Amino acid sequence: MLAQILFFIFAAMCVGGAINLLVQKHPINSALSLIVVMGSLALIYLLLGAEFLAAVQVIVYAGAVMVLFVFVIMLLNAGEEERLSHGSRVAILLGVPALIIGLGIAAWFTTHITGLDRVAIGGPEIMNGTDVFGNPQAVGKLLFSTYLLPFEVTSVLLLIAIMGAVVLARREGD
Amino acid sequence: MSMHLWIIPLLPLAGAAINGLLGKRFPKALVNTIALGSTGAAFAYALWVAAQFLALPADQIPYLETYGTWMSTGNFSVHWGFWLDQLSFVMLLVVTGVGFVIHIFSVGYMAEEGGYYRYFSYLNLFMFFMLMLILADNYLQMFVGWEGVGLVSYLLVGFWFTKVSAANAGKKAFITNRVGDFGFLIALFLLIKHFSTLEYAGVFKAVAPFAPEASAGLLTAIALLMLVGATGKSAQIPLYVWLPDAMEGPTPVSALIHAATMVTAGVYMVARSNPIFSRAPVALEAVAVIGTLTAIFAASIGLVQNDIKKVLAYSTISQLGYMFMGCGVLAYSAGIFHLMTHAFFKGCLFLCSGSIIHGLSGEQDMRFMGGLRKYMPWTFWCMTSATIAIAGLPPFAAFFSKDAILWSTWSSGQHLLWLIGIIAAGMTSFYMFRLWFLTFWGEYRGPNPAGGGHGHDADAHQAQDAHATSGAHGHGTPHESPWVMVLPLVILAILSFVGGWIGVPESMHGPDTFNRFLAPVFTTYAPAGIAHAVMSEGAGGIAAESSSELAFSLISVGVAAFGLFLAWYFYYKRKDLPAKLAASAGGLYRLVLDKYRIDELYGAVIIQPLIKFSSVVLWQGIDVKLIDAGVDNAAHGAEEVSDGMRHMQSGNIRSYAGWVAVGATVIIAFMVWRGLR
Amino acid sequence: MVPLSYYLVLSAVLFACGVAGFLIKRNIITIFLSIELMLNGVNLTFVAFAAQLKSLDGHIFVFFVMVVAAAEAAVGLAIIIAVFRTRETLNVDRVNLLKL
Amino acid sequence: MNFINNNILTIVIFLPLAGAILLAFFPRRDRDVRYFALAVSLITLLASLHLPWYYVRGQSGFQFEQNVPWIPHPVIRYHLGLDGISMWLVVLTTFLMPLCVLVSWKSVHDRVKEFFILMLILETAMIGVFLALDLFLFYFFWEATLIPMALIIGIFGHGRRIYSAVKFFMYTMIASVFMLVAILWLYAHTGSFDFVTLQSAIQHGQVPGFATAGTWLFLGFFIAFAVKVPMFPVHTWLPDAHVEAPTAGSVLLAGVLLKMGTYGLLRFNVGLFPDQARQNAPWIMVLALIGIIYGALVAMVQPNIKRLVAYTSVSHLGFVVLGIFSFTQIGMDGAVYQMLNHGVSTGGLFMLLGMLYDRRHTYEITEYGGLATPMPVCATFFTFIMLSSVGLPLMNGFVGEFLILSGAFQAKQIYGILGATGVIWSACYLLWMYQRVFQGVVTNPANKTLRDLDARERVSLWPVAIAALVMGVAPMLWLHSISPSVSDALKQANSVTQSASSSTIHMTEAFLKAVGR
Amino acid sequence: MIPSVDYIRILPELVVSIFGIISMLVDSLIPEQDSKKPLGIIAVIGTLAGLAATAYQTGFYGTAFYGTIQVDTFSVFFHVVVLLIALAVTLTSFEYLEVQRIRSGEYYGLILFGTVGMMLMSSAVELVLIFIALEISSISTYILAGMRRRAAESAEASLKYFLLGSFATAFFLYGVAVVFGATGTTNVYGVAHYLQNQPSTLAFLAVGLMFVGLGFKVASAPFHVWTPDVYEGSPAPVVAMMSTGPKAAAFAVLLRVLFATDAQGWFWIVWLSAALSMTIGNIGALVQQNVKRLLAYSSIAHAGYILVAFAASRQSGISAAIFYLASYAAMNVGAFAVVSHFAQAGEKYVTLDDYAGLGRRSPLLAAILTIFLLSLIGIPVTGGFFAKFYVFSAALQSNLVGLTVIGLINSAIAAYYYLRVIVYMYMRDERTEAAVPRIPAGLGIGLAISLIATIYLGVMPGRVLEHAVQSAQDLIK
Repeated sequence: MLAQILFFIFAAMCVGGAINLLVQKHPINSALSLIVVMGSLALIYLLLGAEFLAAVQVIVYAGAVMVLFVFVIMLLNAGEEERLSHGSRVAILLGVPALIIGLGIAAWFTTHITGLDRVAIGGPEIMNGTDVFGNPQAVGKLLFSTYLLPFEVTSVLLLIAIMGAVVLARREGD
Repeated sequence: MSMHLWIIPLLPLAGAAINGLLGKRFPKALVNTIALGSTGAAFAYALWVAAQFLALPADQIPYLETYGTWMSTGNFSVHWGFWLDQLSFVMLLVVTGVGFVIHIFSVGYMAEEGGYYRYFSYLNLFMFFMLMLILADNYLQMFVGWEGVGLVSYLLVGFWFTKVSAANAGKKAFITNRVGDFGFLIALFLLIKHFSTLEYAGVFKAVAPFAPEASAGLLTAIALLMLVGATGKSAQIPLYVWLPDAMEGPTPVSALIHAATMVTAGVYMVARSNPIFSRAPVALEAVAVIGTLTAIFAASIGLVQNDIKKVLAYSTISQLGYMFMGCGVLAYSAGIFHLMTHAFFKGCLFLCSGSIIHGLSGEQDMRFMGGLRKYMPWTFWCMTSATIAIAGLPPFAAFFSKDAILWSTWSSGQHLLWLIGIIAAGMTSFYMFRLWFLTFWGEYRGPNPAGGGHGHDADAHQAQDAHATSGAHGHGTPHESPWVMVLPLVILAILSFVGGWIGVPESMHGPDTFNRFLAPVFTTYAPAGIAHAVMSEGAGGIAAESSSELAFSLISVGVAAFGLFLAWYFYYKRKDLPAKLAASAGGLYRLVLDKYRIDELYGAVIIQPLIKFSSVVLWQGIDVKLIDAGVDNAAHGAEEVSDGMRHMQSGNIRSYAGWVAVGATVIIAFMVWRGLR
Repeated sequence: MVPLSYYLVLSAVLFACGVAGFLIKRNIITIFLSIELMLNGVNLTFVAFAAQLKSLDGHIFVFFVMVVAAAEAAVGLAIIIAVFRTRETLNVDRVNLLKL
Repeated sequence: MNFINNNILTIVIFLPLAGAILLAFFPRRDRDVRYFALAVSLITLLASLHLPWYYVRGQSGFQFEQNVPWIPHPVIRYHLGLDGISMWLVVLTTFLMPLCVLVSWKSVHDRVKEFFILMLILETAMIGVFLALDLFLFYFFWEATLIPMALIIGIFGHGRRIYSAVKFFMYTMIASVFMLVAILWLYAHTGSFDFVTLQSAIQHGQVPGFATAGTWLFLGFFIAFAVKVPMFPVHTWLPDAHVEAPTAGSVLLAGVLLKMGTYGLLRFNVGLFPDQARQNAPWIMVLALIGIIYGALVAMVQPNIKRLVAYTSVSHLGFVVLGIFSFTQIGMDGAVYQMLNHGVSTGGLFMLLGMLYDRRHTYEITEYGGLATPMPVCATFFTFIMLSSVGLPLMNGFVGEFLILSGAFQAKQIYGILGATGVIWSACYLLWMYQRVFQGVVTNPANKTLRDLDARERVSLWPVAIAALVMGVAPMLWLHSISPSVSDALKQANSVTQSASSSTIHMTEAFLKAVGR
Repeated sequence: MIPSVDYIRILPELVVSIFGIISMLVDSLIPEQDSKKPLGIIAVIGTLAGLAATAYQTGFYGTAFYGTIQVDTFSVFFHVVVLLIALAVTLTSFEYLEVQRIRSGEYYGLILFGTVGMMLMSSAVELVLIFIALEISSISTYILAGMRRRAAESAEASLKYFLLGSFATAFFLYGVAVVFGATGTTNVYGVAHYLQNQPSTLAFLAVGLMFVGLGFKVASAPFHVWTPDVYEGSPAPVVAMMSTGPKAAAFAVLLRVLFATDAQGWFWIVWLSAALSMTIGNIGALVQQNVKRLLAYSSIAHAGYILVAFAASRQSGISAAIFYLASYAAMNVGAFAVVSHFAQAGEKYVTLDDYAGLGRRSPLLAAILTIFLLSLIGIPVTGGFFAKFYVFSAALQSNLVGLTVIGLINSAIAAYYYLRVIVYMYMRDERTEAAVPRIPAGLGIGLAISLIATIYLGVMPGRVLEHAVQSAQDLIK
């Protein structure tokens, strides 16, 4: 019961944040809304027993990554978004309806067809109970055994990201 | 023993090839030597062959020579081969003989012309093809000659190619002939389809078991199709139109090709195919009717023509009609007989006209002639002989031959045809004597050219041919032709006189040699009931009495004499009358003068619509507007679509995301649906 | 206890909001934020399934997604800066030199 | 000797290509390039004469066969072979090639090297088409002819050359796609591209699904070939291509490339699908007849000489198709023979037109007139070759047309009759054209001083003229080897049981099935 | 403890990564003003070493690192293709970078790292690794696309590619999440194993979502929209790379995802996508004036042809697709190499009008480009011909007559716009007088590699096809 209440609260915050992101005109507001979403999600992760992820979500995602965003927004001094008459008709007239239909289908599918609605998960019990499996220790073990190679490969990814940031953001002509 | 018949056609061919390829560099004398030599040799050889042939026992006739396969596929094959029987024997001698004579004439006539070597090369080539035609032992080889002479006719009619009318006439001759050949070809296809052979021997044997067809059947079809071919080549209704125009060619050509030999090929073909025609009464009827109609139709046009060669041309058509008439009533040998005599007298007439034209420096209009008797006596006398001959007055050649045809027509029961024929005979007499009077009698009406051009037939070509200018050879007044031209006239004139004597019928107590000689050709494969009729000149021959035959001869002579009288009256005695008559006849006269405007009719009904149709409907319509434009439109359509599709590529990232979202939704929807299935 | 499907629908909604953001927002940075929102939605799916399956593989995946997202953010923001330098705008509708 | 006999086909095919490659490394001295190209084409001609020389007449099946694996999977073999039909087409190709080099001697003066390289590559591809017995190999060569020809038209042509080149390319390309589908289908269901194997497999009913797909396969091949022939109504690329192509291009286009279509019809449509060919013969013959008459009538009213001659090709090739689908020995023999004839006579005509073009740079008939006066030799050659085209007896055209028409007549009388009208039409359009170009008085001052044919031009025309005559007088030299091969094909066609059903419903069903996987 | 053979199984990736790092280090050692050619040479050596390592791998087939990676004929084949692409592109870039004044320091590094990503994509059998590898290759191409820093188009291309790429990746990721949910594993063979025992309805949805993401990467309709813009704006050698390398790698992933996992239900999606891609790509290209853009549309169409092979029966279809990728890589890299050389400073000459008369100005270059274009059309004696041939014969073996006909008609239409380029080069008179610079050595070798590959595949496709067939067997065993 408590789990459900918590879920709905955080879910409402998530959706609210997401919608706010859409509604806000100034990018900085949108970014802050996204942080709300992320925070709420971190709590839902906790509900689902993902301790480690919840922490990472807050520290890395909502913390570091979003700060970067905010920083760039400030750097570029982006103002409120302007609506141009020659904007995209396709996106509004085709994309959005398609999106709504797609979402409807997906929601209907997951709630009515797959049987997943009969599986109940999460809640504070998970955190108190015996099988808290998403702790850093377990994740770390897995990360350095089965997922060793992907983990190592991410180094290449990060290297590229650094190089890319350097290359692209550097002023030309020096 | 082999007679090596191949030598006969090959001699002129060799002459043609040598003159054609190298003649340009030869002096005229050498060209003459080659051309005349080859033709003369062919004639001489033909005479030798003739002697050999007459010595052959009857069972070795037809005499055959084959030389190898021409084409062979499946069960059909045709070889090169020659066939000599009495019919081709007659033709052989006529063609080589008359041909040689006209070659001689040409030496004089063409002496001043450019393209001398070309002319003789063509002429020799003509001899080759004509000999192929008459000596062939199968229909396909005959077709070779058949088309070949058409070709040479095209080349020679268009000899003065710079003259538009000459070029047109050549083209017209060829195409009209092709229309006829089309029928001939179909006939050949029928033969192949049903008898798998085109050899005379094979075909005749194959048709032998057939009885005469009561109504139209296979043989009738074949015969009628052959008749189409024959009408083309022999200038019969409805394909006669090319022959008058063909007079654009040099006059010796008109004499050789368009009077004596080539145009008779149709008659020869009908006679040659007698086993088929005899079994197809419907076709025979058609032959007779067409022949008769052509005879009177052409004669009527001939009555009013002013161009001397045109008169002769229509006369030729008319005479060919007689030959067809004869064949159509089963009197094949009479037809061939007339063919032979016609070769003599019409050849003579044309050569005489050539001589006149030569003497008058190219004048062809009889209204500007007259009184030439004094200037060119040789020509006059020769012309007189031939004119009497064609008019059918005894004892000249055509009297016997034409009479044989008319008598056969009557005796076969075709009284109406006979009547028309006899009227046409009267017309013939009239227009020939009209020509005779206009040309030789009275006063010379032509201008007195002082240093004017000397050349013939053509006016336009004078401008082109530097040699043909008068300066070298100018005559002020009409003059007699040189001996090389006169000699042939004389030979042919004599033949016009005596040529008929080998066919004096029994009714006149003659030996009927010609008829008897040819009889085997027409009886060997004749159907049972007809064999005897053919033998005695026409279906009704046996029944008729010789006295009535004589009586009918007298009618003919009477009619001819009447024609002579009228001509004398109108064109000698009362020269003002024709103009008055013409004025009073008005429209009719004009119509006849314009040759019934048949050419215009063909032009308006067939040629112009065809060109319009091809150009407007087929080419501009279907090809350009429908197919091409369709294809181009499809291509443009693709480009339009492409251009439209570019707008999917608006450059806006959000639109792109929109497309992705749409695609994703479709895929999600589909996969969900698939998952549920 | 909450039915799994609730989590999934929530994640789908978040994802859809992200897509919607991409479609309707004009500011490039906001669009980028929307992508992050989509990734968050996906992450929730992973975590939810992981909880259901009691499998840590899902968590690992989310971890890697975060790493990738961070890398993408670095590169992406650099690209945005580069675009801003040449075009002096962040309006995505104005970034359409290349088209048709 | 044995070595040569075993490899002669490869030698003949690749000699020109080898020449082309050598030529690519030649210095850009136009004179040397021309002589070299001439030498290569002559050597190829000599090599190809080996074929008729050592060909064993009357022996059925293919000779000089060469059959080695090329690609293991899918099983593609380098399988060459020739019979009486293909042999003469090869010789025709090699015969025309030196003449083409000669006529291009001066008319091509820009990018000479490229031109001759393309010509030689084209020769290789054309010969390959006639000799390939592996369907794949055949398609390979078939497509390979496309590029050089399109380039020759596009680069060395005149006027709307680009439009024409593209049109030519696209027409053929789109059409041959259908053939490719058919070839692929056959492979997918038999595992073989080999002509002989496929033929016997089809004959013995060992191809699964053939009963329903047969007609579609037949049509697939047919479309490709029909466009190439070209048959009405897909002929419109031809006049355009001809008008703009350089002379040598036109000669090869008319002389050889079109024959590839008719050859394909005979070899593959009739050879592989005799049943279907018979079933579809009526409408194909009707199309051929329309082509004959339509082509002739449209030719008659063309104001452009080259366009006119191009339309005559439509008409003449209509005869060939008519002969092929008459399914009579005589008609098919004639068809094969007519292919050769058309190559010689129309090739010759195009050469002559090219010579006129070299002098006056126009093909408009109104620009000419009275040419026989300044150019008697040209006029004579023109007359001669024109007569061959008209189908005058003793000339080659007659033999072919006669055999075809009597074959068609045997098949169905009305076909023969309608086809025979072509005899009249051909006289109409050619003679009229001749009159307008050569006869009459020279009116255009530009024509007054035209020089007559020079030695080189005469040398290039003589072989054509001689061939036209010899082929008319002694066709047995050719028919001897053509006839047995045709008879083989015909036997093949006759022995197959007439079982395949052709109801429309059936076909529609098959189609729906095929489309829906 | 990790067995040492495992390191051999990632040897090419290791080697190439090391050379990437070396090039970065050397970059800092070379003064700004000096030529950066040594970096390129390092990159060339790196790819060659990678090739050698790949060759060495052939004796060590098997999985490594806890089943996250698998070395088999399939992976080796793609390694070779990707490395050869990288080699050719690197060689092509030597001159290009100097002409365009692009900083080459990071350039070669990015190419090498990107190559590592692509290689990993082909050998990874764990979706986590696939995802990361995909991101490596994608991010490096995003950056490379923006390397022409002076040009606004380049930045825009980079942005479009980046935003839309991330957008699509999210879909792919969602798909992976659903797969995980449906099967409880992210290992390809694990998924296959699970699905064989108990089919899952969720798996259909997952496949659909993953197809969206991968379809985007391979530029198949309707996820192709980014292609023309990005190709037009990016530096030409980079386009050569991204139109072949990541595409091939993405197709490799798609092959793994669709075939190795035994996924179901995607047939009609692939069918439709193939038909749409071919049609949209070809028709869209008809009116293009910019050669790069034209080739971009053609690239969409080619993705369609490859998808036709997907729709065909497994074994022959897969091998046909693999062969197609190889030959497409050969000809497209070659074509873009020519385009990049001819574009000259600032990519000035990229429209068809600029190509007019190229056959006269630079006969060799024009002839080479012609061969590549002919190969793209699918004319015999070129790899493109056999590629199409195999694809469509595979399709017909599966009785896909409809798709085959659509495809072949499309390839006939396609001939038109390729031919248009040839027409401009040879048949139009030039308007620009720009002299074409001599072909530098690097480009020459790069072109030679593509040319030889194209012709080799067109004349002797047997060997390569055998490998393709073997790869297919390895993939679906």
